[in-house]
Amino acid sequence: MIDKVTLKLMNDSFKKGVRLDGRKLDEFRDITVETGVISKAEGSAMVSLGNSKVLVGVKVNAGEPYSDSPDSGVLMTGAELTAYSHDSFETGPPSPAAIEIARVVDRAIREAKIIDVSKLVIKSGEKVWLVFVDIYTINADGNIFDAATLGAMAALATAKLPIFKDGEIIRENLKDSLPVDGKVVSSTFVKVGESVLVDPTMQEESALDARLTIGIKDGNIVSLQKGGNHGFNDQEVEDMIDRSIVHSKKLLKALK
Amino acid sequence: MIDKVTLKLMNDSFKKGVRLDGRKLDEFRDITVETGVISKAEGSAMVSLGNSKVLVGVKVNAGEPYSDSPDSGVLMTGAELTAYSHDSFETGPPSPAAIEIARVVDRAIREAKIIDVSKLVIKSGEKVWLVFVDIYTINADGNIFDAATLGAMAALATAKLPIFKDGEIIRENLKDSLPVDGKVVSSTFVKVGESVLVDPTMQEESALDARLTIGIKDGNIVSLQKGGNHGFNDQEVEDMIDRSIVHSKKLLKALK
Amino acid sequence: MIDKVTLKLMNDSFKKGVRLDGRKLDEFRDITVETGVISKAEGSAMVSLGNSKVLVGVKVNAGEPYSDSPDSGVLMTGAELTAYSHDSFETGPPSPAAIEIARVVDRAIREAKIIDVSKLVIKSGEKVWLVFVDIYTINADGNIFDAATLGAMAALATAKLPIFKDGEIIRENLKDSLPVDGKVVSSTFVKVGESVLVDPTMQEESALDARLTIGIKDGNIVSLQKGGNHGFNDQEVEDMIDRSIVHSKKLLKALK
Amino acid sequence: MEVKPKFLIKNGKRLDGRKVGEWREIKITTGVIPNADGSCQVDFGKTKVIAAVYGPRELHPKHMVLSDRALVRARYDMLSFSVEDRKRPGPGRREIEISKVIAEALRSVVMVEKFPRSVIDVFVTVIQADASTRIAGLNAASVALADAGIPMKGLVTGVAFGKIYDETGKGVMVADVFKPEDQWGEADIAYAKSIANDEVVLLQMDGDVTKKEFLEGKAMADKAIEYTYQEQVKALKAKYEGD
Amino acid sequence: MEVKPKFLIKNGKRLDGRKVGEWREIKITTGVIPNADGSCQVDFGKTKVIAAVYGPRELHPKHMVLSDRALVRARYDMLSFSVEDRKRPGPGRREIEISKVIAEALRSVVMVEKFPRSVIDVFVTVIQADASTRIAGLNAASVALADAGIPMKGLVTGVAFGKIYDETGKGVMVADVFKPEDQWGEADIAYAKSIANDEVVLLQMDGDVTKKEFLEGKAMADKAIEYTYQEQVKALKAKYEGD
Amino acid sequence: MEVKPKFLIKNGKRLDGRKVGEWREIKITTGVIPNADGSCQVDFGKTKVIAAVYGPRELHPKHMVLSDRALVRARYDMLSFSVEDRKRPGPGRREIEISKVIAEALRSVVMVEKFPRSVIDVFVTVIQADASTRIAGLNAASVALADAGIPMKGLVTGVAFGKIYDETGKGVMVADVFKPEDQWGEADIAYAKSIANDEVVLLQMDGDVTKKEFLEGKAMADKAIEYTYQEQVKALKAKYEGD
Repeated sequence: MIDKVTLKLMNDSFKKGVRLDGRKLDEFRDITVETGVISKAEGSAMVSLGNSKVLVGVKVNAGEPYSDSPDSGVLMTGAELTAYSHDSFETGPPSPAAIEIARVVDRAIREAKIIDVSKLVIKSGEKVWLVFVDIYTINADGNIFDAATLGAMAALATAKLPIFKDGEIIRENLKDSLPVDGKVVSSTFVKVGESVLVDPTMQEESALDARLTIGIKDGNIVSLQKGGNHGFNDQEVEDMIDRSIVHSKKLLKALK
Repeated sequence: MIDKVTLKLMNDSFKKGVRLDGRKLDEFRDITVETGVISKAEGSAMVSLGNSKVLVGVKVNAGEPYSDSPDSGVLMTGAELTAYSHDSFETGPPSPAAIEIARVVDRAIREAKIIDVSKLVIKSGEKVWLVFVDIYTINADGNIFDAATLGAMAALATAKLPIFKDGEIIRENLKDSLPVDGKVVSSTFVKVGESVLVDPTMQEESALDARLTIGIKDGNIVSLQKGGNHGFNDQEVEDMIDRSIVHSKKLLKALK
Repeated sequence: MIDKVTLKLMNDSFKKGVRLDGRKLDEFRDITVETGVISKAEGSAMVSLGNSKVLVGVKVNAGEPYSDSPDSGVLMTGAELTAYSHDSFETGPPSPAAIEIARVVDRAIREAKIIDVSKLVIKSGEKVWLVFVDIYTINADGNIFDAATLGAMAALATAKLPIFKDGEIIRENLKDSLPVDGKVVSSTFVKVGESVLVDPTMQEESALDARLTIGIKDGNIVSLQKGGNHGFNDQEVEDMIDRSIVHSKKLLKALK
Repeated sequence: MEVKPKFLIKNGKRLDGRKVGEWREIKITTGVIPNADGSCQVDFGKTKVIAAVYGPRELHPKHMVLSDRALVRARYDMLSFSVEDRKRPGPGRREIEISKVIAEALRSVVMVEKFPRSVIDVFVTVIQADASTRIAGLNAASVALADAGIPMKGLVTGVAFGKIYDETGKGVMVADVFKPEDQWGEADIAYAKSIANDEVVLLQMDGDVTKKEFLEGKAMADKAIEYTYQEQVKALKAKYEGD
Repeated sequence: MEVKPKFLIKNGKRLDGRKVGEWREIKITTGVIPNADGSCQVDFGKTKVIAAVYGPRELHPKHMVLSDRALVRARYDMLSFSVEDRKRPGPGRREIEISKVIAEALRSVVMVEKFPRSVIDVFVTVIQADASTRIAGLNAASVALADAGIPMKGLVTGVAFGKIYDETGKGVMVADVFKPEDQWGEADIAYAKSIANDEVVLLQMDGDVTKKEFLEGKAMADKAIEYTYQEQVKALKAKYEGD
Repeated sequence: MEVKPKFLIKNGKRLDGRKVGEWREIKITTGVIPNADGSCQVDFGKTKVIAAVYGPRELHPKHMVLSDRALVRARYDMLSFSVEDRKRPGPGRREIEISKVIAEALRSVVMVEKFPRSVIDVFVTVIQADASTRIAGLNAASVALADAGIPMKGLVTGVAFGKIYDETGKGVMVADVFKPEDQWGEADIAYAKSIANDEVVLLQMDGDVTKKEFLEGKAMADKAIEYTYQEQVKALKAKYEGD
């Protein structure tokens, strides 16, 4: 939690429309997305969002489909708030916060129908491709939600599909890409006192009253996730939707 | 553990043949058994034993038989002393007390041959029905053993058997019942000081020196489980067996 | 950890070339190896190394091969520093120290090619023999590494191979032995202050600065594992290798 | 494996006969778990959820203690037989996420500063699932807190809304989705408000909607929330009158 | 897969040649684990179990401490290779239940009030299993406690009894069941007494018996218990004479 | 399933073109994790490992506290996608063993007595694996500790060595093994020194070598260690000059 002096400083600054790092309330930090950083992964991306660094990798394995969808591949998304990326994170099984991030990224990709799982079937009802998207924080300085979505999107968009031949998986010299179509990005807002900010730093997150992550694809809302111990009023929700649609264009550019 | 004043009150009362809730030493509380309470379950029952409320459900899945019994279905019984049913219970993996309840109920059903597992084979050695009996305390006020046995018995006796067709399980509009035959019930006794009581409340359990649960089917003993940090003498054991046979008739009536 | 008085006593004694139990620095304790002690196991051995007692059993099951080695059986080695074998050991999942012992024994057996895993195939790619070597301390008084290696070696060398017939495993009246060839033994050294000792007791281990376990087969080094919070100099390493080759001959005799 | 139906709404009638803004029968009962400090069952049609509140009580482990207020913890779980395919006992990733958002929504109304260093435990258990279980559970939890006499700024009240396709394939916004609409529909939005604070306290979405559709659905849900809130109040009054 | 035999007793002779009331060879040895404060191995035929006692010693975690007496904890487990099919390491549900009833049985004789705030840890380990392992373990644990010098009101002594079918299919009561009788028989009853207190301290049954059969089997077991008790005492004496 | 190659070295040239004593390109960078007190990435060819140091800081749980010195803890793990087949998240038995030997090696140089009752946490994470990951990680950890300003007697520096077969089937000793040599070779030896203390601080071997071969390989590795050490020092200097 944040100390009272810093909180007052923040709120005074926000009232003037400026954040402690000099940004405007509705301004994202610098974004860089580098793909293909891990040659052992089928797809990978390192995302920097200000000082936040997130590494996402995609591995594709062969396995059994779910019994209720024999003709679909499987997408599985995991996230770790690693103990080496921030002093306050701990080792052990994923925290509720890490699980929430993984599930929100997963829903955005799934609901935006980014991956055509019907094209991931090796043999109907028996063998399909399992796509694992694993998200790791390398340096955590707030807004892992949006960095993780960018990283997952970039890693999937550049991922190769292995070949299944004679019971074995071939991962070398691959040509085919994963059947990925379209792009989803998300914008996360936090409310501190009376102000609503986009792309919060860790310091801003430690002062938040409410949080909203909005996933956008082609100008439509594809995911929503509210957090925090307080609420937003209706007008704030509407405004954040508008702003997330605007931000989505810049975020898509970062994905190239 | 119980405080000394209440314990003295109890013992004084027991010597006069009366319990703090007005019952005689050898008297069960009111019993109600309601079946079919959960439409998603193949069978279900809500049992009230005084203030103790236990909800039992039966789900039937298709799965592999054990390698040493290829021509038998499988019965699996679980119990949870839920954190919402009593202030002293905790969340987390099942406690030894919960495991004991599940295993004692399981043994009573299994040893009384209530379910004909040979009729639960879909394809010999490959696919059989797995019958899951899950017991949850909704409000815990003592003697979960007997309430759980009643609930499991009632849920099984009213459970439907799904149909396995073209690799899928059909659970709608079922006519066939689970192959259940006969009824087992149990009576639990506790010894407090010199007195032996049937169907203890939570308060009485917190004062117990020894406990014995006796499962009866058709007047025969089908399961026994002693608990508590002290013992019973031979005469007490013999008396409890006699009394459990008498109680079994009333308990069977509660099952309708 | 050891108290300072005892540590001084030890170091003074070591300088005279004598240990607190009367042994010379380069002397092993008495070794006995008894095989076939557990009739339910396919192979078993009880090893005494002074007051250390280790029980090792071998069970052989049928199972699937690893997908990257369809024509090899599987060796799996586990070790438990049981809570009943020493006041300082605790129940629960294997400690890092227990995992280290299991992995070091496993590597020695594996790298010395003691088991011909190519002869453990029942059906290529589908069914192979899984060989489980399980190590338990019965009484722990130091140098579990070498006792465990002796026990694993003796249990494997005397183990029988079950028969797989009509989908079932037959374990009675077996004639064939496991395909075991050659023998590996290990010598463990610890450095306390300036002295290097072989086959340390628990008391000596509690004073160690550095530890080295050397596995020898036919005069060759087949495994090395250094432990402890300090190092050895090059000369010490060379000396320990020489001494481990000498000790290996006596250790092989204990295996008969 | 069930087959996806051709439409989820036709001529303005949903599969269970409801109109777009219509909600299922709502039944709210307090005191269902006598041992608890407060408890409540909420039925939204065939969805049945119970909530129990224990506290304020002492908090273990000590390092979680908040020196200036109570910790509100929530634990959402489903009975193994509350769903079509047996759920493995114990909370999985889905349950952990839902527990988190339920706890956060409740904290917006509980006067936590009244009970420093203590914990208020809220247990939400799905007895039978027919969609909207988290929202039914949150409604139940909010009433159970009041039933336990915990000081609150007001109740939390929610109703899910969604988008389903009609016989022409067009998306239509509806209030209070049930299982087939959740399973086959185009969007499912869990939504809850604190009426007292005029705040959105829970909002989660799966699906694909335009801003216009979102606002249209939300307006429908707001009407259902108003009704549900009255039912919550009635249940609490019934209890006090019954006392 | 083994085939169920046609009978388990014929002409009064069991599969291993014993008569109905006869027990297997019993061997009791103390001091098998020198590091322990007390230890004991009990063999009932091919069933071999060792028990080790550590304590009274300090108890962690602190919240389990009993202010007026010692906590007696028991942990029953089997070596992975003690049974036909390898047992996965670590206690499962069966082991947790058995640990509970063994601890409860031992508490009836240990003078726990002598050592407030401490713990007495009893470890029971099955080295080789041929039925009746919990009873063999309890006998070993009771001797190990005495070997550790823990003040006790007396020993705990048990022998299992059971019901097996003869060549005509009729049930016959027998003492000290072994593996085939446990596996194929009609009842298996784990039973232990405190002779000093004249109390039944452990009683568990799987099967189907009449009251008459139960009492008949119990009477047989009582004779075997008397013999086993003498063997326990002998083992303890041998130790002290050996000292 | 890959096929074992006919040789790993031919005419003195290894599969990636290196000579026997030659090491892969080594790249050492500090400060890769700004939040950490110290951090470092070490690349040995395609093997890429990062290390982060947090501490000295307060240690939980309290019973692990050492009254006269700091506890140095290490945690080695691999990203799920750092290897060919996806690694399940969380440390397994291999990772636990490696964490233990890395922690022990580092303790030989950290001046732990300067920070009683505290913990120094070292996190080693394999980003991409092409053999020798524990040694690359140990090199990174040692630089990260220095980068964190922890007082040390010196750095720890390692290079693996191994034995690989040539076209005639004969074993040849080489420095800095990479994946095919680790997978198909006859010995893989993880080896690290404290140059300041002139001590071997990590030594682990899989394989089969004579004493002569061992010493020959070790001599090669010592040369590679000397070079690696200079690179470590350079990376640290670059940081301070950059400051």
